[in-house]
Amino acid sequence: MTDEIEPLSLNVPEPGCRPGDTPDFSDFEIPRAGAVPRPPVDADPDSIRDMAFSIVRVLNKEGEAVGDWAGALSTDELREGLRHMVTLRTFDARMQTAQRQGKTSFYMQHLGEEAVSCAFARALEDGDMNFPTYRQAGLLVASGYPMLTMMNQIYSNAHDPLHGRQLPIMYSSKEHGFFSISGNLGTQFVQSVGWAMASAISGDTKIATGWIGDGSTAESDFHAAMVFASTYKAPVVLNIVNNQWAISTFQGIARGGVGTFAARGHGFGIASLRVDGNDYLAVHAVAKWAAERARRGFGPTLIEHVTYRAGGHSTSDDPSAYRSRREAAAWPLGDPIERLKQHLITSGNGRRTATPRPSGDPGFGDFCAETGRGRRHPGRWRCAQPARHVRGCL
Amino acid sequence: MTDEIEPLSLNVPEPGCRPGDTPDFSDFEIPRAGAVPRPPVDADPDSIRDMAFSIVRVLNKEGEAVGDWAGALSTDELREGLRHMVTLRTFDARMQTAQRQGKTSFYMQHLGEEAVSCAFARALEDGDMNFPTYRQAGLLVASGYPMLTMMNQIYSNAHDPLHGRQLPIMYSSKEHGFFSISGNLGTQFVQSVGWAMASAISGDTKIATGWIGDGSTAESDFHAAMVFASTYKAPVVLNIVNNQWAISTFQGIARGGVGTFAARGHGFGIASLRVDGNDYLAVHAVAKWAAERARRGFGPTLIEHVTYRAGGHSTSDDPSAYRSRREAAAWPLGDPIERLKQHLITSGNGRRTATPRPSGDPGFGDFCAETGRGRRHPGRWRCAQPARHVRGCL
Amino acid sequence: MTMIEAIREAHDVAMAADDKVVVYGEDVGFFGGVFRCTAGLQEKYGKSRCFDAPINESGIVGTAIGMAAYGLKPVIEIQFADYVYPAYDQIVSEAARLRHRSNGDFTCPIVIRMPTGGGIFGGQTHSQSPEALFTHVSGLKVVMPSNPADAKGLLLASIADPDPVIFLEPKRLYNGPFDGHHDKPLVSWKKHPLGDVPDGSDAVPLGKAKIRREGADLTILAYGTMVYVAEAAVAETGIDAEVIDLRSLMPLDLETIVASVQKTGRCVIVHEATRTCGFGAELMSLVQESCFYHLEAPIIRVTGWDTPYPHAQEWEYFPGPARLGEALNKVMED
Amino acid sequence: MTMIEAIREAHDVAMAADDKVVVYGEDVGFFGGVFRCTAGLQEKYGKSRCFDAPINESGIVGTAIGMAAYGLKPVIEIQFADYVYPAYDQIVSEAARLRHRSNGDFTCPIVIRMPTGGGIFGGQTHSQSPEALFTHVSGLKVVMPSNPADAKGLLLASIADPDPVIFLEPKRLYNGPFDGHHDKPLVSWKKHPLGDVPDGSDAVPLGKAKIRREGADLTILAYGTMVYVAEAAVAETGIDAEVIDLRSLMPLDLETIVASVQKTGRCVIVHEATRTCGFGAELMSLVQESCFYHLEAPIIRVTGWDTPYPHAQEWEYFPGPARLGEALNKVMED
Ligand SMILES: Cc1ncc(C[n+]2csc(CCOP(=O)(O)OP(=O)(O)O)c2C)c(N)n1
Ligand SMILES: Cc1ncc(C[n+]2csc(CCOP(=O)(O)OP(=O)(O)O)c2C)c(N)n1
Ligand SMILES: [Mg+2]
Ligand SMILES: [Mg+2]
Repeated sequence: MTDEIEPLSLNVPEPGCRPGDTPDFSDFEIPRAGAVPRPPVDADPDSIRDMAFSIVRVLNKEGEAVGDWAGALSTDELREGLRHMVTLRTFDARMQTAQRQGKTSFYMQHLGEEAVSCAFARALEDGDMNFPTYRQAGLLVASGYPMLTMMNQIYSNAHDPLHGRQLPIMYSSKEHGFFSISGNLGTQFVQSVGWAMASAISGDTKIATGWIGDGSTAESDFHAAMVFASTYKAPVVLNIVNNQWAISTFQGIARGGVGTFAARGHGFGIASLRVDGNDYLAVHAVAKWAAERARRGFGPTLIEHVTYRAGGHSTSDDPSAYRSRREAAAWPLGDPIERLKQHLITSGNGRRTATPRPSGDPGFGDFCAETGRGRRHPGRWRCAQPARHVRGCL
Repeated sequence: MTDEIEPLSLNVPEPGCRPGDTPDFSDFEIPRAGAVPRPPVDADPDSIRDMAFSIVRVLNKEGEAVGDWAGALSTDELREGLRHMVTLRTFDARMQTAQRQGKTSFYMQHLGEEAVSCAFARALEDGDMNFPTYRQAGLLVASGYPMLTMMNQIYSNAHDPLHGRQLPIMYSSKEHGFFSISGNLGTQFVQSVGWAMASAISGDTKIATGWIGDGSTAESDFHAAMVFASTYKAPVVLNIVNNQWAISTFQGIARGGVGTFAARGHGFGIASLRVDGNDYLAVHAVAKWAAERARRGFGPTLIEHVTYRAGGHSTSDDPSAYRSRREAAAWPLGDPIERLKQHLITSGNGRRTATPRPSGDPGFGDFCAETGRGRRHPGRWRCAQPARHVRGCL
Repeated sequence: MTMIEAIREAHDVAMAADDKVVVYGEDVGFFGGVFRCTAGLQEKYGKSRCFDAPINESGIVGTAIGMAAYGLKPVIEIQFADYVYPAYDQIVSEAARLRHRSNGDFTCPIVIRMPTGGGIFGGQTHSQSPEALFTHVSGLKVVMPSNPADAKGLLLASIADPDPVIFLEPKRLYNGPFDGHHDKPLVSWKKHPLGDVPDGSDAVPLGKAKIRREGADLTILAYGTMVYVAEAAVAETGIDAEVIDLRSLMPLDLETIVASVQKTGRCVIVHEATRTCGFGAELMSLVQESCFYHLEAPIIRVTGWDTPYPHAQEWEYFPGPARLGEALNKVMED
Repeated sequence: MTMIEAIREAHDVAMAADDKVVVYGEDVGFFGGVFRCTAGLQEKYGKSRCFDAPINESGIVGTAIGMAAYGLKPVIEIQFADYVYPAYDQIVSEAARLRHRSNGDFTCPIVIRMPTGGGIFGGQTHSQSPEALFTHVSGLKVVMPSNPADAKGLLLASIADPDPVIFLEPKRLYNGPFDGHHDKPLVSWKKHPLGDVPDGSDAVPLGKAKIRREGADLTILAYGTMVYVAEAAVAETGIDAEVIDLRSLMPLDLETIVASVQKTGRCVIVHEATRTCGFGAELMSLVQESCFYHLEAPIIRVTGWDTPYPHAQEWEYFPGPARLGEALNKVMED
């Protein structure tokens, strides 16, 4: 046999588009909004296998909410959702600027991904626990965590609840159901399963959620989480935020030869589905479904949120070095804020110019006054200075 | 919602049968021999999804070889296969006894699983590399590794090629395509992928095989192996030996809520199938298929060998403490040696009493003479003494 | 009772007193652990408080961290210390740092038990002593009992502790003391005074060493199996040494160590682990820092060699009474 | 050139000379690494010799071990030393032991590079110095250059080495020397004599320390960033100290160390890592063992504290020239 065999070669997946190329998402299949039916919460994972290869979407091109998954949120709730997303985006922009001004050492924004964490937070109940990554501050914003406290943490100032111990944005709030963020990727995913197991062991009704990025699904703790969640039927919702990039590495390196990240759940008998991560209504509806499933003892769900990281990985990163500057604009699922705004307008519940002012406690103006506009705080904990001497991505 | 919610409870899977219970494998679905078609070696993994939920079988109840996967081996090759399996079983029995006599510290046998490694070895080519666990000595036996050398290793005597550094049975032979066995579970699985990637990087035509137990699929390096194999389309055959038990833990703890271990491959777009591990012809045919697939650049295959560990985990283990003594006899896939023997008889190529004498170099008699029947060898390396003071499973 | 029974009893006492205590690990449930340290617990407390885990050490520790964050007190078993490395990230980056990084918002009261050390012909993957890999990590406590009474008391203290504790069990001592004379028959704990384990729930506090033998001429610092090796070497050399069983490496009872070395002026440190950067290096540094002007001779380390733990050459590797005795004589002559 | 450029050049030289050298890691391919140490290599040598890896450190090391068994020489990057723990099992149980356990049948010539150390406001997960977790493991070599010339030469030696090498890159030195005075402007390597990196493929041998400053009164043992802290402290205190840059911790140039301490009679050890069981403990032990009768004062360790590496309080943690200077004065007075 050997003599007729060609030499082998290594397959190294490449993204469709590098700097200078024209972005092309024509291969990316986007199901119609409303096309994916909503199964009962006790659905057998096998019976909904297809959902891992489709995308649950509620908002159509016209901004209408359509299909089984629509209708769960009131206009007030949607307006509040819009306010949360705008708040998060505005907060991000201010903090990004603060970092550029040397007022803090580091920042990570959510640009383009605001719907994922903001909508998800509203599907949970008091006492549930999130095990987030560094890109889910929407969970805090949407559950009323004081922005002032977030900024204190970012500035590592005297009021930082973490006493300057952690890198900016590595928040922790037990009270707000937000587990201490780790810098080490993936570790929190299996911890969320443990928390959920503990709830089950204790005969509680609380659930946990785990969060992980597309790139980080490659980490081994992803597997640990899936194994334990599968075996003990833990009441946990496991979320993959597929924002297409892991620093400079496109999602194909972590995904390999499979259609979707959600499909990873099939090998564990875990209910798995994909959702339009830029569709506030869809994320919320899917989160509600999975949370109820977990809470009622039907076991874990794996959700792939399909979205796009429109900004840099962090303030240390310049994405134009590895992807086209036009890729974000070409992203076919649009902007979550624009889409929700359009929906409110279309459904007659918003004005055309209705982007709400960011919410927050206190408003930005007050904050800057209180902290001396980010200048060195005279308190016990020092303001961090940016690491100008080392360029590289944290 | 909370008020109507029942308290959660932890799901802890249990085996069907514990000591004292009557073994019952009636839930275990066994497809007819010949029922699963043989796809082309370049088959799209998605097109053969069903194979992860079925079992490739060649030998039927009557001992006939039937279906697409039959016919690859000559009568001489089958006779040789039978000889390898009998040799391995006999070797195991002798070494098990030697351990009981205090001549070596430790041993692990293959009872009931002989077909898996013996048949697989015959599907490989010179220069391919196996990354085995401790339960694939058939790979050595069937590729002509001297049994004398195996025994020298087991006795840690002056001729032990590993100079007494490793626990008995932790063989290593680059020459025979057998990577140094590690005591740490799972690590070798991803190493096999690295070896295969190296072959591809080098434009070679050699392939690697990785081996892992059912229980050890839970280890994180299983995931690492799948991710790297999937991304780089490594020329590797990844084998799960599902012998139903991991020491005292039944396979359901590692498998969790999914139908089969082979299904784990689907989340990675890896061709995945199950084979009757007690059917020499089926294992060989499937191994050939997967090896050719890898060698021709069509990427990795995940094979679940369905078999049963009829003996204890190791000489430190007494399985009657955690499973029924009658379970092995009730195992529905039978004994691999009996089945191949029956096939040779049925097809007119063996006599009814035709169990061959074990092969080996030298025969057992010679060996015992040469090594002083396992007594302390006067050479540089000491014979190990059994650890009588500590009971527990290694 | 044996050390195994003492460990089992500590679990039992803790589980009976507090239903937040949960116990799991590989083969820990129905079978009761490969060394049987958890035998009977599943039957008594049910499958959701004592259960088998998948073979994934990172998952075992990772889920325990999540459970601890919920409010439970997981006591988990790693089947052999040699198999803890897949969990190293969860232990070092997560368990050890959670309290610090969240400024006390979340804590991590878990106990990670693991059979440790050699002397059982286990080869390189059933014999390791990785204590230094944990003592270097701030945020972890590290404990190693040398007898059944301490095993029970220290395990109870570890379970009560509000932070993560690495609980190393010298498996060669499970059934009886062992002084390195591997040709001698095993003495069972049942015939040994320290096999007399007090009833009840009294803890042995972490951070308190035990002087096993008072002596005037030199101080031997030991823990785990090495305590018996030290006693044997002292008996065999006839040197009037003070033998200290550290019991807990972190927190360390530096006070007892310093008082002893200042009294004797001489010190020998013995451990089974590989020499370079072993815990002996830290002990030697602390003694040097605290007792420099009292030292009459160089401190000596007697340790395993800088190789993987071998199988056939176990007794060449194991720091037995002969090797230790030589060091004692040397330090007396220096 | 900068240290980044020197590291890149070492890769380039090695890849050009031997097509068995392959380079991969997270973001290492197209982008050339988050610190750009592999920039341009994919373009020059193709995607199958320099490529992006999935974010799985265990997989990165595990596949490298397999590749090494095949006969390649993988040079892999762990994005930050803080993220090496998921790979700890593969490094400790596999890479380090393969040659020994197979009695040379299989070997493992891999280089595991990782940016190390603090000073960049990276907080606890971008600042760690885990060298002691590797020096304790027999079978591993551990190297840490302190300047571009050594970085190139030592990396070439590491790639040529037949066994696994942990190559720690003090990231605070990537662009210029740093002495702990964080308010001073950065001096670029381009203006520093050690930024003058020789062309060609000459290796700097592993196991040879470099005396950075000769001195009569005391010996400072340092490596990585601490070399510049030591130089600054010497300048600021005016003490005539001998400053030794160890360069390679394993193998260690004990001869140079002992000769120096026997000459000066005093020794101060400085490292960034957590104190307890840090590499300083081993150095202190070795000096105590080898130079006991020459020591005129207790050896002192100046190190990071026994806490996770903090963010805002970085300069309280970092052992800068002030803290080292105090120790130097103290040891001269003792
Ligand atoms: C264990 C570990 N390895 C590597 C890193 C460095 N790192 C930080 S973020 C990142 C990319 C993560 O990408 P993804 O999971 O897709 O999340 P995203 O940033 O896109 O939200 C990497 C490699 C880390 N923090 N931890
Ligand atoms: C990392 C690690 N964890 C735990 C063990 C202890 N151990 C040895 S064999 C075994 C069971 C493995 O079961 P399985 O993978 O099904 O293989 P089998 O023995 O059935 O062939 C365990 C838990 C180990 N060797 N390595
Ligand atoms: Mg991403
Ligand atoms: Mg098994």
